[in-house]
Amino acid sequence: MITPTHYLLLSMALFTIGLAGVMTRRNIIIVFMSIELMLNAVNINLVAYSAQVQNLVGQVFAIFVIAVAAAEAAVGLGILLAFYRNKETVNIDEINLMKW
Amino acid sequence: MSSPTPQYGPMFDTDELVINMGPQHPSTHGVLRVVLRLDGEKVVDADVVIGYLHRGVEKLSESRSWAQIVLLTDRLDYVSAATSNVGYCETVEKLMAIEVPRRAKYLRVILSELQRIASHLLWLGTHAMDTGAMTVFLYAFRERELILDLFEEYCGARLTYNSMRIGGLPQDLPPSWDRKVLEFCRIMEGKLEEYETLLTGNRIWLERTKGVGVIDGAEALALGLSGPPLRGSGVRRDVRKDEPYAAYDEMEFDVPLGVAGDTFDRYVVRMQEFRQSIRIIRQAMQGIPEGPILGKVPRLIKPPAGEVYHAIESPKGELGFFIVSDGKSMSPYRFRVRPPSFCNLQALPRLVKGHLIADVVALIGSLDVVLGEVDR
Amino acid sequence: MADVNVAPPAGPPDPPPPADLPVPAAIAGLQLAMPGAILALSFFVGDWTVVVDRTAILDVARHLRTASGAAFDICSDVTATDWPPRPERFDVIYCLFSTTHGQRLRVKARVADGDPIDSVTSVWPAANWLEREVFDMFGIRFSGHPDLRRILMPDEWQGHPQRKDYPLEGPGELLLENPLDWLKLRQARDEADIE
Amino acid sequence: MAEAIAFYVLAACILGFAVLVVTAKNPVHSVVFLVLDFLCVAALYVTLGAEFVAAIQVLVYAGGIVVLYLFVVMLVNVKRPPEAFRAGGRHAMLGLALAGAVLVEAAAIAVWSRLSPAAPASAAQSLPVSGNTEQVGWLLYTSYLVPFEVASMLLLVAMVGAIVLARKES
Amino acid sequence: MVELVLIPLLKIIVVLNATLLGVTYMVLLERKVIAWAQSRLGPMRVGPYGVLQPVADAMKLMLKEDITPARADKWVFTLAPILSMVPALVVYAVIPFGDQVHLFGRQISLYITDINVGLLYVVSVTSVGVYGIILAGYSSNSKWPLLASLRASAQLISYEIAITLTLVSVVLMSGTLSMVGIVTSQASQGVWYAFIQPTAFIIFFIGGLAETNRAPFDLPEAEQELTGGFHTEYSGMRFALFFLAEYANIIVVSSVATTLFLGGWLRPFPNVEFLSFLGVVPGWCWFLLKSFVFLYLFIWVRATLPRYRYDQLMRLGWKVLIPLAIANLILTAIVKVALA
Repeated sequence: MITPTHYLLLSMALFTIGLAGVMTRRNIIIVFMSIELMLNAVNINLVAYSAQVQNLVGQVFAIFVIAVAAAEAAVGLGILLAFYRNKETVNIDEINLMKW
Repeated sequence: MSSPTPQYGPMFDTDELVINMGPQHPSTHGVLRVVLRLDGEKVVDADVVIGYLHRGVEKLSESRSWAQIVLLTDRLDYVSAATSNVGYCETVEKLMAIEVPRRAKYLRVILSELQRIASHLLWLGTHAMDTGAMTVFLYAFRERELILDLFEEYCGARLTYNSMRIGGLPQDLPPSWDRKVLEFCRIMEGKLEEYETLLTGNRIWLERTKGVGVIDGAEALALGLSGPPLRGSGVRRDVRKDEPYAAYDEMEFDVPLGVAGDTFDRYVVRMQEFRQSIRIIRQAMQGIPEGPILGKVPRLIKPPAGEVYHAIESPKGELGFFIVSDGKSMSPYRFRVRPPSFCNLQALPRLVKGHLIADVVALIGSLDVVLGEVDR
Repeated sequence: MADVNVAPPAGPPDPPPPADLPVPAAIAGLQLAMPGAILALSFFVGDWTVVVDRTAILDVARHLRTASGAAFDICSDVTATDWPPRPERFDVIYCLFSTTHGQRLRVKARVADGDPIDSVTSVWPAANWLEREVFDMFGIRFSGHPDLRRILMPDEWQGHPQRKDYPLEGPGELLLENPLDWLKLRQARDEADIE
Repeated sequence: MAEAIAFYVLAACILGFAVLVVTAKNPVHSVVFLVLDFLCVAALYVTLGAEFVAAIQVLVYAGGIVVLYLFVVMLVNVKRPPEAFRAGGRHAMLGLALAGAVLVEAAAIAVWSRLSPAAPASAAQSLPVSGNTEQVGWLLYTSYLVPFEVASMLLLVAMVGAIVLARKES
Repeated sequence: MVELVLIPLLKIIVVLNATLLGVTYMVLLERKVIAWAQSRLGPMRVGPYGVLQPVADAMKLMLKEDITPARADKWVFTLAPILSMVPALVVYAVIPFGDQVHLFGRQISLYITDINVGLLYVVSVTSVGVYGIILAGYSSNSKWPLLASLRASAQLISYEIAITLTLVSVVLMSGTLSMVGIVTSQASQGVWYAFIQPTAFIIFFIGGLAETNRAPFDLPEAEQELTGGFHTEYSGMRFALFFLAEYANIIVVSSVATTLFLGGWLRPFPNVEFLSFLGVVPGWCWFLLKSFVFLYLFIWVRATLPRYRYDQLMRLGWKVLIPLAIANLILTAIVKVALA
C-alpha cells in the first residue's frame, strides 16, 4: 500500500537532489534546472496530499507553482542571456557584481 | 594577397554565424560556394567563391584549331550550347570577314531562340524548385524535353550540340522539322499559361519574389549585369536590338522590361521573353529563305592577325568573345570569353545583403547562373 | 602545335584607322581632353581601339564614363593578352559599351611584368571580378582594387595560368622547353599511379 | 499491487533522472534528463488521479519551459567546455552537507508524521461538477479566481521582462 | 484479465502496426499522387505499380550504414530520433477510430482508451515531439541542421499556440476534452464542427501543415535552403525514424482533424433519417475515409505551392492565425453564453 508518506519521502529525496544541485553546480543553467527539480518535489507533495484528502486545492496550487515556474524560467533565462552577452560566462561564481 | 577565408567566429556567438553555402549544396546550381555571415537568418555579408569548375577553356583554346573550339564553347554554358556556338562562330566570321548566307542566319536565329526557351525553362524550373514549387520544375523539364528532341533531330545531340560551323551550319533542316518547331511553339504557348497559373498570381510566390533583391537600373549597369537581370531593372539593353547579329535585324520583337528590379520583375521579364522567343521563331520559320547554309569558308581556317570582340545575347546576358589571332598559327593567340553568368553573379553579394537565407537561394535562381560558364 | 616552331609575335598588329574614316566623337573627345594619354589609335573589322598610357588609365576611364560624348556606362569586359617578347608584355583590355550612343570602344594599356595598373573599379564596379580574373590569370596587379585575390584558381596556386610561358598541362615538374622529358616524366607518373 | 509497482518504478525513475540532471557534465544532457524526469512526474500524477495537472505538467513544463532551457543552453553552451561536476571543492562539500541536513530534517518530520498521523483533513469538498479537469477548473475560476488572475498577470510581466532582457541592445 | 490486459494489448498491437503500415504507405501515396500531379508515374518497379516500394524502402533504410558524424554528441544523436518517434505513436492511444463493434461475442470499442483529458493529452504529447528536432540539430554538430532545428522549434512552438486556441473553441462547443465525447457531442448536436467552426477548422488545417513541417511550411526540411534540414547528418534506421515520425504526425493531425471537425466515425449527416442507409458502411471506414481526404489535401498542397520564407511564416503564425484564433475563441464564447 502506498501511503502519502511514500510520496513525501520521494518528494523529499527529489528536493534534496535539487538542493544538492543548486549548492554544488557552478553552471547557472544547471542551477536553474535544479530549482525546477525542487519545485517539482513540492508539486508531487501537493498533488499526493490532494489525492489523499480528496481536496483539489492541492492540484490548483500545483498549477500555480507551474505558472510561477514558467515566469521564473523566462525571466531567469532572460537575465542569463543578458549577462552572458556582457560577460561571456555562465559560471555562477563569476556573477558576483550587482552591476557591470 | 588577403586571405579569402573569412574570420570564423565562435559557432554561436550572440551575433554572427558564418556558414558555407556550397560547394555541395542543392540550390547553388552546380558548384558555387557562398560564404554567408548570418545574424540569425539574416545575411550580413556574403562572399562568393567560384572556380570549382575551372577547366581552363581559354587556355585550352590557345592550342586547339579554330574549328575545334566550337565544341569547347558547348561546354561553357552547357544548358544553352547553341547560343555559345553562334557567338563563337560569328566572332571568327567577323575576324575573317566571312559572309554568312541568309538561310544560315535565319537558322541560327531559330536555334538560338529555341535554345533560349530551353535555357529559360531550366531557369524557371530550378528557380521555382528553389522556392519550393516542385511541380513547376517537372512541368518545365517536360517542355524542355521537347526542345531537346528537336535539337536531337537536328544535330544528334541533346546537350552539347556542336551545332554551328564557322561560316554557317553543319547541315540543313531535317525534313518536316519546321512543322515540329511550329507545333512546339503552339504547345509552349499553352504551357506558359500553366506556369503562370502556378506562379504569377500565387500569393506565396509573390511574397517570396516581390521586393527581394531590388536593384535599380543605374546600379545594375554599374555592377555589370546583363540580360534579363538588367532588363528586370528597367534598362533597355538587348544585344539583339542594340548590335543586331545573325538575322535579328529582320525580326520584329519587343524587349520586355521590368520596373522595380526585384526578383519578381526578373521573373516576369523572362516569362515575357518566352513569348517573344516564340514570336521570333514563328517569324523566322515563315521568312526563312532558301539557299546554302554554309558561306565561302577557306579550307584552312587561318584568320588574319588582329583582335576582335563580338557579343551576342545569350539567354543569360551579353556573351562576348574577344579573340586575338596572330595570323601565323592554327589556333587563336588569345581566346577570351566574356561570360554573362560570371558578371551577373558578381552582383550576388550586393543583392543578398540584408535578406534571409531563403532569399539567397531565390536570388541565385533569379540571376540564372550556370557554373560551367562562370568558371570556364 | 605549330606555335613552337614559329617565333612568338611581339605584339598585336593594331592597324591604324584608314585616313578617310571619321574618328567617332567619343575618341575625338578623349583626344581633345587628354592628348598626352593616347598612344595609338586602331581600327580593325569595325572595332575601334584606343591604346592609352598605363598611368593615365583611371583618368581615361573616368572621362569615358562621364563625358557626354562618350558615356560608356557598361564595362563589358576587362581582360589581358600576353606578348612575352615585348618589354611591356601585357595588354590590359577594357571592352566598353555605351547605352546612350549604342557604340563600343576598346581601351588598351600596356603593362610590364610587375608593374601595377590603376583599378577602374571606382568607375565601373563591374570591373571588380574581371580585374580579379586578370590578376589571377596574368599576375597583373591592380592598385586600388578593393579585394584583389585569386578568383578562379585556388588561393595557394603558384603562377598565373594564362601567361604564355605557363604550360598548358599545368605546373609540371618541367616546363615546355623539354617536352620529351616532360612526357617521360608524366608517363612514369601515370605508371606509378596505375600500380 | 499495481499501484505499488507503478509508484516504485516511477519513483526510481524520477530520482535516477534527477541525479543525472544534477551530475551530467553536459548541460544539454541535463536538459534531456530533466524532460524525462518531468515526464515521469507527470505519469506519477496520473497514478494519483490528477490527470489535468499531469497534462499541464507535460504541456507547460516538458513542452514549454524546458524547451526554453534547451534554447538557452544551446545559445551559451558551445563556446566554453561544459563545466565538470566538481565534487571535491569546499563549496561542493558544504552544499552536499547542507542538502544532507535538509534530508535528515525532512526525513525526521516524515517519520514523525508517520508515527502520529494527522487527523484526516476536512472531508472531500463537494463540487458541483465531476471529473478531475472540471473540478480543477471549477476551483480555479471560483475560489481561486484572484490568484489565477494574478498568476496570469505575473506571466505577462515575465514575458515582457524576458523580452526586454534578452533583446539585443542596438 | 482478458478485459484488463489482453484486449488493450491487442488493440495497441493492432493500432501500432496499422499506423506503421499506414505511414509507409502514406509515403508511397505521396510519391504517387505527386507524380501524377507532375505528369510522372512515380515508383513502378517494385511490385505491380510499385505497391511494394515501401517494403523496399524499409529494407534499404534498415540495411544502410548508420553513420554517426565525428564529434557529434553520440548519446543525444541516438536519442533524438526516438524522442521524435515516440510522441508521434503515443498519441494514437486516444484517437477514436470508431465506435463499439461486436467481435467474438464481445463489445469492443475501437479506441485504445478514452481519457477525459484526451485532447489535452494529444496537445501535450505532441508538444514533446519538438525535442527530437532540437536535439537532432544540436547533436549533429553541424551548422545547417542547427539552423534548421532552430527554425523548426520556433515554428512548432508558434503554430502550437494557434492550434491549441482552435482546439479550445472546439472544446467550448463540445463541453468535453474526451475525444470520444467530442464525436458523440457532434452526433447529439447533429452537426460536424467544421460547419459551425469553419475558422477554427481552417486555422487548424494551416497550423497542422506547419506543425508537421509540410509544404508550404516545410522550412525546417527545405533541402534547397538547408541541404535537408535537421536530419541532414542522419542515415539508415535513425533517419528512417525521423521519416516515420513525420508521416505519423501527418496521420495524427488528419485523425485529430477528422475527430474534431468532421465527426470522427460518424456517417455524413448523422441525424438525417433518410440517409441512414449510409450507416451500412462501418464507422471506422468513415473515419479512414475522412482521414484520407486530409492526407490527400496535405499532398495536394505540397505539389502545388511554393515555400514560405521564415519571416513570412512567423508573420502568418503570429499576426494572422493567432489573432484570428483568439477572435474566434472569444466569439464562440460570447455566442455560447448568449445562447445558453
